[in-house]
Amino acid sequence: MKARIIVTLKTGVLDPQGKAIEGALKSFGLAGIDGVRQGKCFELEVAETDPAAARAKLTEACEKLLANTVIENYHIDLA
Amino acid sequence: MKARIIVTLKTGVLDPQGKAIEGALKSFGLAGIDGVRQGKCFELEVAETDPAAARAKLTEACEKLLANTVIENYHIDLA
Amino acid sequence: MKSAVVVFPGINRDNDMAHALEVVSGTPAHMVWHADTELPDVDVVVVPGGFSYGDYLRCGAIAARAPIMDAVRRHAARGGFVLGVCNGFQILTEAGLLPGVLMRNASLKFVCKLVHLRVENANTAFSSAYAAGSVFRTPVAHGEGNYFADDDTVKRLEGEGRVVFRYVDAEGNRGTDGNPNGAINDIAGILNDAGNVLGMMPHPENLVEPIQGGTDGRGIFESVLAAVA
Amino acid sequence: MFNNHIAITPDLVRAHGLKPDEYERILKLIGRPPTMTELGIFSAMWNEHCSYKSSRLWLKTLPTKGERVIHGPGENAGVVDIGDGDVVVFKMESHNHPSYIEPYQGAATGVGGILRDVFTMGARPIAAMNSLRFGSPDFPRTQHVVSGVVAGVGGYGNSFGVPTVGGEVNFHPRYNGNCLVNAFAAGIAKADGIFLSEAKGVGLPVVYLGSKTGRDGMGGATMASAEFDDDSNEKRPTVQVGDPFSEKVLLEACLELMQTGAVIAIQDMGAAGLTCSAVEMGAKGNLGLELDLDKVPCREAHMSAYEMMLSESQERMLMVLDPARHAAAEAVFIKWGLDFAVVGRTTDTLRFVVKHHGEVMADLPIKELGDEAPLYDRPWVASPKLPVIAPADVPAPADLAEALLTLIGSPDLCSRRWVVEQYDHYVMGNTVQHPGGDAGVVRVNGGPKGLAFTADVTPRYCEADPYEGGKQAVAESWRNLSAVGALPIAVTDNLNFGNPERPEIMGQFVGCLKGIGDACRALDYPIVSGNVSLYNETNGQAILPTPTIGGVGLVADVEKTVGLGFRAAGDAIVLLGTTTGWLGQSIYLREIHGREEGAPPPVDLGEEKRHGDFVRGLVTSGRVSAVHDLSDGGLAIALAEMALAGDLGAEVTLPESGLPPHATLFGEDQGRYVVTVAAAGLDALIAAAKAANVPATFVGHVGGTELKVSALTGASLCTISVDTLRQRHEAWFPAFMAVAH
Ligand SMILES: Nc1ncnc2c1ncn2[C@@H]1O[C@H](COP(=O)(O)OP(=O)(O)O)[C@@H](O)[C@H]1O
Ligand SMILES: [Mg+2]
Repeated sequence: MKARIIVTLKTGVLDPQGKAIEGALKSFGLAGIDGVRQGKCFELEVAETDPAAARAKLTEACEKLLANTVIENYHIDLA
Repeated sequence: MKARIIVTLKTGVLDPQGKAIEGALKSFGLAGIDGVRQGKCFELEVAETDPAAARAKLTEACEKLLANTVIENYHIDLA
Repeated sequence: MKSAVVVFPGINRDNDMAHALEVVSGTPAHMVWHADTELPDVDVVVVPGGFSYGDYLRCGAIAARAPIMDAVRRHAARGGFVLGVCNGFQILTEAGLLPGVLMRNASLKFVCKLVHLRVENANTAFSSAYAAGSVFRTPVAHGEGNYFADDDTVKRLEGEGRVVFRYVDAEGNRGTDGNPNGAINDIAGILNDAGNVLGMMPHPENLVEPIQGGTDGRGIFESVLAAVA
Repeated sequence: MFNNHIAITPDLVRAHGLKPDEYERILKLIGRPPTMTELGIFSAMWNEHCSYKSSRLWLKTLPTKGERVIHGPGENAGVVDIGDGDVVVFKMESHNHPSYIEPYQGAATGVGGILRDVFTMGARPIAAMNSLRFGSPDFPRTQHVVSGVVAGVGGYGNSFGVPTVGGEVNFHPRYNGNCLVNAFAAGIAKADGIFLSEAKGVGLPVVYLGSKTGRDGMGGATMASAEFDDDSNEKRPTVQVGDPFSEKVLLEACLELMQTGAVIAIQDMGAAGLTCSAVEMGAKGNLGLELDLDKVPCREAHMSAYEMMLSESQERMLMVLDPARHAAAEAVFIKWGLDFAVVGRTTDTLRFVVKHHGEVMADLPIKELGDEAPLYDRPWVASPKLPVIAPADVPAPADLAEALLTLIGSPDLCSRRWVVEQYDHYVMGNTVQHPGGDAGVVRVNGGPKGLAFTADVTPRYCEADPYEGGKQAVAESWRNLSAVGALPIAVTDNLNFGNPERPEIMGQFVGCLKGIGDACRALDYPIVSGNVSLYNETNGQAILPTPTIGGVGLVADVEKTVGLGFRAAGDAIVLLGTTTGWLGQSIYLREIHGREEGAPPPVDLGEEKRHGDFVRGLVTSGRVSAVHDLSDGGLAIALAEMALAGDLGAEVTLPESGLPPHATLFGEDQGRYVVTVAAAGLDALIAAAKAANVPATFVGHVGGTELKVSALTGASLCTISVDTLRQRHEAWFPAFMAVAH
């Protein structure tokens, strides 16, 4: 089963990359893009066929490794 | 208008990050997760209210800065 | 002083660290492989700099979950000294031994240069060889050294004297261009609450002999040496 | 579905970069039309990049032997004796075309490739350099290329953990559509611990180690030899992505593996990957080699034999292992978590046989693949001689101080801080002289021994007079090493030129090579490795001829090297060498008067040697406090750089010479140095110089916070505070990179 996991910074956590990108966009003459926050996205294949089991496994993967839950949230989408 | 942009590596382009993450998951006892590819995700606010105009602006942002179109694809979702 | 240097794949300052430990303490360090589950009997464990697992995912994230890190945690819990430098600092935060995170440098660029550090607390096992408030030089070499923690954590670190080193300019002033990475409150190095675990971004191990351009970095190792004596 | 037996059409032949007569040669050689896989193999082996078909004849004229040379050109890197059973292993290689297309990955994989060349031989890399040439700062793409290339060089080298101790950065419109990225690496090994690619023994396993094979850089070697045109965008998907983490692991695994005694032969997979490495191992060993592609670790599904043979996936090695030690080898691979597989064996047939799914995809004579590659004696015409410009024919600037500030703040002479701060130059803890001096110096094996490194060439001189320019590149590297007290011991070269099928470009190549050869012979400075990059052209416009010279020097005692910064107020400043006020092709003429004209300064090789030997003696005997060679911008720039590096001013009086002050200050006569000496040692130094037949002129004293230059009459010519110099020196690069272009 294919899955996509999105990991984003929690609100309130500083995002230097997002900030810098916003600045760069402005300097490229692209005004009107604000509040840029950069996150990560993982696309993967999980062996389970049962959605609940797949989700459980991916949740474990997020908690154990993919997200730093001190500063990041994650969201799992199953295909 | 809120938007999310997902930037992923083109098929066939080596993804050292994905490879390392997959290896790490396996060594933490999380078997059955394969083909991990890591991408980027940008969440942002675009000033336009017209979806077509917003999309045009974000496409320009992707082409100019957010994606390295030599090796990456991008996908724009408007909220 | 008996010391161990933990080696993860992708670490590249393991030998620099071992060299500095030997130059200052006179005793060679044990090199400990990441897949091991036990540490040798040592006074101090050092998690050195480099790019463990390529710094992929998040810097330090994969190494922080390696088998040896449980042993490092136990060592710290017993009151043993742990020093994390650069990638080592990142690993210790990911492992939960130190609070906060190291984010991309504000410049978004790797930065390698000599910086100046001010000793904010000379009353620690890692800084006693320096005079309080004194300024010393050390190289930095990192892409993700931008220390960040939530307000409460920063307040606590500041209030408890756990900000041990701060980036300053050559005159010891903050607020100029002394901060190479955008770290909050110019924080360069912090201590855990028990006072036996220190993480810092700069590389004191690369400035311990005159031929390296100075010996300013020795103080870190001399302090630990004194603390274990 | 891949069809190995497709009919080979003229179009296919052309698409593989093979000329009709080259294809005829193939038909004659194998007596039948090649299969598709075979055509791919020929295209890889016979392109310019691998076969050196346009340059081989001339490369043979270079001096490559010397007392210290253990392995010269022909191996992955040169190997030179540095005493105590130690050797230095080094090479420089270009990654120009890939870096223009995808600057970050192109530069990163360039660094990865050169590091691999060094550790394949059993050496641990200890220093890196990068020689970079970009288009005009106002060309739209330049900033993007600079930013990506610098980040890529750093991204790979920093992660791998090798200090970057030197390099060059220059800008010129002739690189607008074709940047140059020349990466250098040096490593240390024991003389008896060197590994070669020559296979030995029949029936031995051929082992693949490292990252899996994907469709990366398909046809990259072909691309590297092809001229760019406006649809080079179409070639984009051939970009390889570097994985410095895998390379670092590969380094440690290879060095550990070599200790087990299991390695009989080893070759990294660089350009044209599996093809070049396998053919080279077999051909060098006078053996045949058979590959079974079913065994090759692949990253992607359904890869054809053709694709596997041409893939340029990075971080891969091919080895012949001693079967008796296979278990020990396997333990190392597993410890480091690397993919490995036995993918073939050596044979006694002298054939290169490639099998896939049980079918023979290629069966070729292995020696002929290399030996019978085309060799061209390309027609060439010598570049026309340009007139010598007399100092009196070059106007003075409106204001000398302002001219100096303009030069010190110009793109080619301003501070490289923005670049070098992105490179780790502290890692390994052995860096004695960091980027910014005349040469980078690292301590070796705990000292006191050390090595010095420099990369040099002045392309505008090479364009104006290829022969003198070639000499000058070698002489400048010799000078930079001598300036830090190192004995120059050997050279690697990276010859970047345009399309050799044009006689005037071939003329530049030939001229530069003659100059390089003569200089290396005169200075006892053999060439032990190198790389040729041709077809550096965009829409028919060639780059400036750019033969980069990577010089390596031996430092007997790292405690005794000196830097270029003024050290102490009161020190006397002495100019060594002959000043004629040579302004032809000078930076002054270009930056102040917008003229790129005239003959470049000639190099007197006898003088060069005398002066360099003298300066080195001064340094190693501890008689001087600072040394700097004179190059771009002449005396004025050298003094300014010494003031900046030492954060100290100076008072200088120009000697009587009959020249206009701007010619004395900005002329680029060769073979010159500025040294400083404690005032008490001045007379002895002047006397020693006289005895050594080295012109020496006392010009002033170090001190104060200003650089003050006066005429002999006492009239002030220019006074600039060191702070002002610094502002102008530091300003340009960050400002250029900050603005979106
Ligand atoms: N790309 C680079 N990487 C590292 N160091 C560099 C680079 N470019 C320039 N440098 C350093 O900056 C200094 C000045 O360079 P350059 O003007 O080319 O020196 P020189 O005239 O002595 O050859 C040298 O120390 C050189 O090594
Ligand atoms: Mg120089």
